[in-house]
Amino acid sequence: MDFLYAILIDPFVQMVELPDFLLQVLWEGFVAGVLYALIALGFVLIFKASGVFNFAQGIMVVFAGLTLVGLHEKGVPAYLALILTIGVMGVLALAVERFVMRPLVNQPDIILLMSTIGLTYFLIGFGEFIFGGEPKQMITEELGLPTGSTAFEIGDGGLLILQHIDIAAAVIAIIMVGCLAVFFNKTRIGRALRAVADDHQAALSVGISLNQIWAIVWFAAGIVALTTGIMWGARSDVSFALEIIALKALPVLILGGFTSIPGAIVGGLIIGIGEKIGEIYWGPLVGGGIESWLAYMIALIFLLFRPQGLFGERIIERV
Amino acid sequence: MSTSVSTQAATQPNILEVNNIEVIYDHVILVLKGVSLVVPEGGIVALLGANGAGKSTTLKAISNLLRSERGEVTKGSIEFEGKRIEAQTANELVRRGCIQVMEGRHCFGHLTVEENLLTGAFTRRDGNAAIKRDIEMVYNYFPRLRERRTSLAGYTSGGEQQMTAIGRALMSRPKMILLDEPSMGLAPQLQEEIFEIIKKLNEQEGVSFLLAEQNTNIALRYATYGYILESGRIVMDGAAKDLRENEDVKEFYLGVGGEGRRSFKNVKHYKRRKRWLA
Amino acid sequence: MNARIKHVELHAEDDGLNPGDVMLKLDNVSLAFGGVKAISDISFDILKGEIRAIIGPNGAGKTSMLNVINGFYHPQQGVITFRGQARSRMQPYEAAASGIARTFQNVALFKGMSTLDNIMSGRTLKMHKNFFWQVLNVGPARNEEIEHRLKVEEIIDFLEIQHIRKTPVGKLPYGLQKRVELGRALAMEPDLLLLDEPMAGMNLEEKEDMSRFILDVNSQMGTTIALIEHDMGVVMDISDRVVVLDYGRKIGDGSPEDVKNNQDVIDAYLGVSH
Amino acid sequence: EELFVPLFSYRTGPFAGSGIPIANGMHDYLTMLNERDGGINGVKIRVGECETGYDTQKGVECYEQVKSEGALVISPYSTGITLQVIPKASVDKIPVLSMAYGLSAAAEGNTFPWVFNPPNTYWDGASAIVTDIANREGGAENLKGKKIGYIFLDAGYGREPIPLLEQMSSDMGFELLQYPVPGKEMQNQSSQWLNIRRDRPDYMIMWGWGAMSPTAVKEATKIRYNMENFYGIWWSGGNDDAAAGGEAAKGYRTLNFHGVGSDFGVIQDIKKYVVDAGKSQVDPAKFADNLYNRGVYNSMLIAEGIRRAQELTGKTVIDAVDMRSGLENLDITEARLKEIGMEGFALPMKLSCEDHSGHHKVYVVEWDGKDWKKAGDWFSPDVDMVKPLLKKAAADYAESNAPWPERTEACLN
Amino acid sequence: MLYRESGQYKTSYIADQAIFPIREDRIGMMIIGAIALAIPFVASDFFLNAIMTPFLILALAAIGLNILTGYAGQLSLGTGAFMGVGAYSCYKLTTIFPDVNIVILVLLSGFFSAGIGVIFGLPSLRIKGLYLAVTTLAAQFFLEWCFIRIPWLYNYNSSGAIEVPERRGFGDIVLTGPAAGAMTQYFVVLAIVVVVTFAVKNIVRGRIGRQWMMIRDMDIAAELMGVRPLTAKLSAFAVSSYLCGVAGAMFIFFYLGAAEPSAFSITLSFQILFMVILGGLGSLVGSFFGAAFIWGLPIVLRAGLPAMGIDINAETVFHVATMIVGALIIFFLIVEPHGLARLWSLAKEKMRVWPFPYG
Ligand SMILES: Nc1ncnc2c1ncn2[C@@H]1O[C@H](COP(=O)(O)OP(=O)(O)OP(=O)(O)O)[C@@H](O)[C@H]1O
Ligand SMILES: Nc1ncnc2c1ncn2[C@@H]1O[C@H](COP(=O)(O)OP(=O)(O)OP(=O)(O)O)[C@@H](O)[C@H]1O
Ligand SMILES: CC(C)C[C@H](N)C(=O)O
Ligand SMILES: [Mg+2]
Ligand SMILES: [Mg+2]
Repeated sequence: MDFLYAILIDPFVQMVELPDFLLQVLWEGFVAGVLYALIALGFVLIFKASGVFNFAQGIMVVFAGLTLVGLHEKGVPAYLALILTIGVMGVLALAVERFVMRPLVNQPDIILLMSTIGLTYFLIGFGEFIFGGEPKQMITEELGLPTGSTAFEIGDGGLLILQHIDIAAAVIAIIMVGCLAVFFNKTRIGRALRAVADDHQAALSVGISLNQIWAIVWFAAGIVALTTGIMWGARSDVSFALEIIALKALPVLILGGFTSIPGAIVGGLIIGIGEKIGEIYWGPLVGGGIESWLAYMIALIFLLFRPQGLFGERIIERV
Repeated sequence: MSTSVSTQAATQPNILEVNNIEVIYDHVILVLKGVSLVVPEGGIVALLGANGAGKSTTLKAISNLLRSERGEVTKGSIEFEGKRIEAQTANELVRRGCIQVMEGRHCFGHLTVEENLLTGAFTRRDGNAAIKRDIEMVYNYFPRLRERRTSLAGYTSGGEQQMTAIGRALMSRPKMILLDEPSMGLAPQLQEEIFEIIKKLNEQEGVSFLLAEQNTNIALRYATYGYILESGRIVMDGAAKDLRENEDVKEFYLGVGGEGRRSFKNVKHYKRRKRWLA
Repeated sequence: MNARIKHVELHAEDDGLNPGDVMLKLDNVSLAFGGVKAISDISFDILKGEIRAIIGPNGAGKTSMLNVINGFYHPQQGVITFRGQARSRMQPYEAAASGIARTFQNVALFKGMSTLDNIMSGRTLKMHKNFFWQVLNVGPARNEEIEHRLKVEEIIDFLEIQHIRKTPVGKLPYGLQKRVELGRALAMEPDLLLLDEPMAGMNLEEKEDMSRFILDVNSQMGTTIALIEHDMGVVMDISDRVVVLDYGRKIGDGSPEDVKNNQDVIDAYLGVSH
Repeated sequence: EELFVPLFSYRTGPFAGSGIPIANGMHDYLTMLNERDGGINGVKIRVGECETGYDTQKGVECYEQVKSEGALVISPYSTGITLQVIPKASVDKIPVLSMAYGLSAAAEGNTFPWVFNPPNTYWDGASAIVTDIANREGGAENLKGKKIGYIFLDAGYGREPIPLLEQMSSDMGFELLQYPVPGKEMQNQSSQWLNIRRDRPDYMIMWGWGAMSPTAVKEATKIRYNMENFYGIWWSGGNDDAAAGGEAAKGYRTLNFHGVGSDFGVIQDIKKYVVDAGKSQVDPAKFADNLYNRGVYNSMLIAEGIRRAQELTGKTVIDAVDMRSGLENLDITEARLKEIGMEGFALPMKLSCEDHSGHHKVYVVEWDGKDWKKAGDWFSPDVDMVKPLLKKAAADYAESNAPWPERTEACLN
Repeated sequence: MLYRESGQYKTSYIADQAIFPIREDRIGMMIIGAIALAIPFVASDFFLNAIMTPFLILALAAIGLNILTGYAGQLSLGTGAFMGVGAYSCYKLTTIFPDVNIVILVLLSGFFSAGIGVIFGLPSLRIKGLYLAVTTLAAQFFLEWCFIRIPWLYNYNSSGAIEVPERRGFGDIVLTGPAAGAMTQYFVVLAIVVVVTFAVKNIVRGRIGRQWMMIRDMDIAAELMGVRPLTAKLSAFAVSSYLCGVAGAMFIFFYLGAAEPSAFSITLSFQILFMVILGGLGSLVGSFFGAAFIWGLPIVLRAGLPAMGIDINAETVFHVATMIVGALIIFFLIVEPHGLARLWSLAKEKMRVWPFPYG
């Protein structure tokens, strides 16, 4: 009975008792969700365009962030460093297309997945080789991003603290999604991307230029990664430890469906908010730390009802 | 053996020339052992042969899709409109007007039928209106597709997918189409229709065709010239009507022996296989 | 036929049916996908021992019909009676267990496995030795494996595919894949064999071979066969009865001769040239 | 003819932020001895770094590797690795020097003849922090009813002081709230800090390392936690750790047991012989910061241990077994500190066969927004409370790891 | 003609179904066996302890994953955690039954991870492909969490790590714990791995293995042929997790000697996955190749790069090694997506047609 009370009633009592705290929890979940969504977005771009599950997206986030900060440390002014970093991501996209994707055209998904994990290792080694392995502080102010926070009084004595950088992250994420949606709805490219994801060989046979398309989407994913890197780097430092957080994008992606841009956003928010609420209100019942797997469980439960994710394409079964 | 280059249609320039190519899969499996053929501008050439003879491989060698199957052309040359094309990508080739319809349909399962057709127009730059017109044209050729235009191609029937694949290739407005088993899985009526379409495109738009086809009967009726491929070698070639008259072809590919059409019910069960190259 | 086939003991289990009895019966079966009516209110039957052809234009619902029969699609309406047992839905492996085997329109072989293993896979339902014997690979499990290997080798001989026994099927040319697929279905020793366009993509010689195999299976092993095929020559020559579908409806049913002269069928399917 | 001193370092990965200054400090002191004195008593030191990434499994790999190369002493630089090599080291007869980290109970030299953890154990650290809190509250009795939060890296390291903290909580009547931070989520502590915000603990104690510490400091400032009530163990006192919180981190306190900055003879020598000679990897801006100096201190212990072993055995080229006796008989006096340029840098220290730690004095430093400032005098942890508990813990360890070997090594002091 | 099958006729199916039907292969196996037995007498303890023993153990784990991913086609990212289940079970078992021979306990502990594997395999009936990865990731992170949050699992050690106790067996030889000899542990591991590998080989070439491959290659067709997806998939999960569990238990008891929960992290899962992919999906020898490559390469690079005078800093060596491993993974996938095993069989093919370039 007590147990049921603790699970079913108590958390809600807590929520009502401290509404400002609940709001804070929701906000933290929301912000985390936005950042998950940004990483997931990078995945979606590449998956949509090639059927490749780009495991390296997480590391690209770190790599982009590190490049930016690293260049700045070497004395390059912030904005120039930003432009150079965009350039570096472009070069990376071209290199990936030329040396990974092109030779592996028409290979099974799992092989492509593995190659991106290989890429992950390569980028970790390369990034640390060049910029060193220690965490670095994001050049938030130098880039003109807001810092500091605003506190709102709620009720009597309640406090909701919003970090300006988080607000900025949410805004930028929304703008980014808008832009990408437009980019993908330019039907010719958008359709070609989906065709490639379905069948590389057939896409080749109708004359879709895989090379060009892949370079473009990897570059786009690189830009998304850079944005994510800046935003996330501003919250915690930029270091390769972020890479593991990037794994969270997987449940997000799966929840939203691999191919859906809105899916990435909705999935990100569900996971971000869900795991925060779960951790804060239910976590203590089992000793805390459930955040480390809650996201996956949430995704798993959704999948049992919709095996292709919330917005994913139907899984075709026919003989 | 192969007399083609000199004898065939010397008057027209050749749109496609394949010279003595060898193809190896996986670095060890030799599949084509010196295949040469030509397709004259505006010709319909049929490539005939048993299963596994290497027809599809030949077509893929031309359209440059071999590489993605870990095969490579190790000898010989391929020229399209007088230029070597072995080093080009499939995309460049389509841009230049040579497209392949692959065996086994290869539709984009998650795209609708209409979207499938639209991807065929990927390389085109002549505007939406023209593309719309051509979609209509494809729908007129294949009314069944109009009905299924919004279905995901993955769910359509085998024949519908075949139509989609052919329609998709037409959408690129090619000068030359490499057709791999166009009639496979189509209802008899449609098989005729497909070949009528081929003929029409050939006559009205000057599209050249190289077809790999098992249905020898129909293929030789529409083609101008034919090659017979066996175990990776061209074993016979000649004008379609000559081939139709050839006794061996009659026996083994057309099923008409001395006493007219044989019945499938009375096929004798013994090794009848006769091979030019044993 | 020849002597070789004689000792092949591939025959249907004795189910009390005599040749000519109704083996499978569909009553008012309907199946729709969203708005698409793949099958509307179709009834027909298959008699034991016959070769029953199903023909019709592309997208008429032929494949869907086979899918319904062996439980891959579940019809919204109608009853299917197989050997006297009526049912409205069952799982594919139950259909397989009750003696229905099939081949597929788009070859559905197990691409990563050799020809031998593919055909052995047809014996799945007949092998029972448990896990622990298999781990040890001695005694019963090994004997079982050898015993079934013998049967499979007979099928391999029968279909004349000895030379590709150990080749991974993914690399075989299309026509041979179809043949292996037939072998795999035969290995199940089915009572009812469903063939979906077994001769698509074959040249004449190969079609003749395939016809011969089908006829042999039918006559030597007593297997009942339902056959989808677009080659009218073949259909007319080897089938006992033909059912014609169009847009999910049945537009003709009867002997090859009847069907050939049925005006509806000519309009919808055969066209003038036949 | 060399003295092989392996360093388990992590200049890469999420813990590199803390690992790099430590590795530099350790490396540079030993190099300085080579450069300035030609080694120790004429024998060159071979310094070999093995990269562990603070990963226990890699640490074990490193251990196997340096063992095969004839290591004199193991400095695992991770409590997790220390715990894993303790049983092996006693069998392989290589001393483990876990300076102010590792298994607290290893201070019991009779149970753990091969392990050394001077100058303090984690339990000393925990007791020292609570002592400081008690002083600020005006006496240990005022802790009753207070809430003290403990945020820690959820690994061998962060778990080590828990038994002691729990003991103190029940003895002194304060409530202990635990906030574990999983290693892989170090940089994402928002849930922990949300919980802290809800629970409102009066004091926070942190056992953080690597990227965990700066993130925690930053999060603390975000929820506007009173930084003066936020204590870190000595390892959470990296300059970058505190700097991550910027101005708002002012007041953050950690323990320390050696000098900060470069105003010491030894540091000047390092600068002269190593850094300026381009033989160091240290970033000049980070030279002589807190963790760097700690690395220097650690290497000093190793060097002194070697010297002592040479004295005891009369050999110049010693082996690992000799090294053990050297460490056990360490006695670094005021005079000795002066000789090696560490006057005012560290306190004298002495080890014995029974006591491999010494439970020496520590002091509190406070972050002033730019650098660490001494915030109070050297004081002693509650040794009387800690020692008996350690004894018991050592006995428990031996029991649960039966058959734990009896000490057979002779005691030379 | 260096390697020829022609001329070696089989007169019975038994002979044809032998594991090594070709004489050259049999000879090769014997040579490898002889080397495996001789190694401990010539190699250093370091080589045995740090290279050979973990290589064999990881090869077994790779075989485990190969069953699931390579044979049954179910992608799993949770191998590390399943290994952990084996390790923790073995630890608990030996705590509870200190007198039972540890080898038996190691083999038993696999059953616990098989059980857990089956539970996490259940969603595979509905969820496929990459989507299934999330299930296994859920398993990975959930189990890792359990290893930390259930103190009973590690006997309430304050460090949260498990320490391998000393265990003797086979006539009072020290098998585990710090005092165990490198050679002893090597031989125990070798024996277990060889026996289990042969057992697995028997399974995969029999009915059960065929069912897995059927499900992998075309699940719909498999079902239409009478395979029950439930039994086929779950049995794959069970066998795979069993092997991983045994490997995990050996990893701790015969190699690491102690473990924190982080020893079974996602990194380990990926490492094993690499071994499988690089070695060759659906190939048992491949698993050995893959394990040798992924385990050996960094060690070789870390030892080799400084020796070649490339660099001196430990961490630079580390970074460069990481880079090279990443690049080589991509390189091998490009050269042969089907893995080293396929490369090996192509090489054999080449030898067969030698001196001609192709046949
Ligand atoms: N990817 C591949 N790898 C290895 N061998 C292959 C591959 N593709 C085809 N082959 C082999 O090449 C030979 C020729 O195959 P191809 O597909 O060109 O024949 P085909 O004439 O088109 O036959 P079909 O009429 O059956 O389509 C066959 O023996 C086949 O096994
Ligand atoms: N799973 C499905 N989902 C949606 N529509 C389907 C599905 N299966 C079949 N259909 C539709 O049902 C109709 C009948 O398909 P079916 O495959 O049975 O045709 P068919 O007679 O076999 O044609 P063909 O000769 O071209 O193979 C088609 O229009 C097809 O698009
Ligand atoms: C320097 C380090 C050893 C401190 C570390 N956090 C530990 O594991 O104890
Ligand atoms: Mg072909
Ligand atoms: Mg069909």
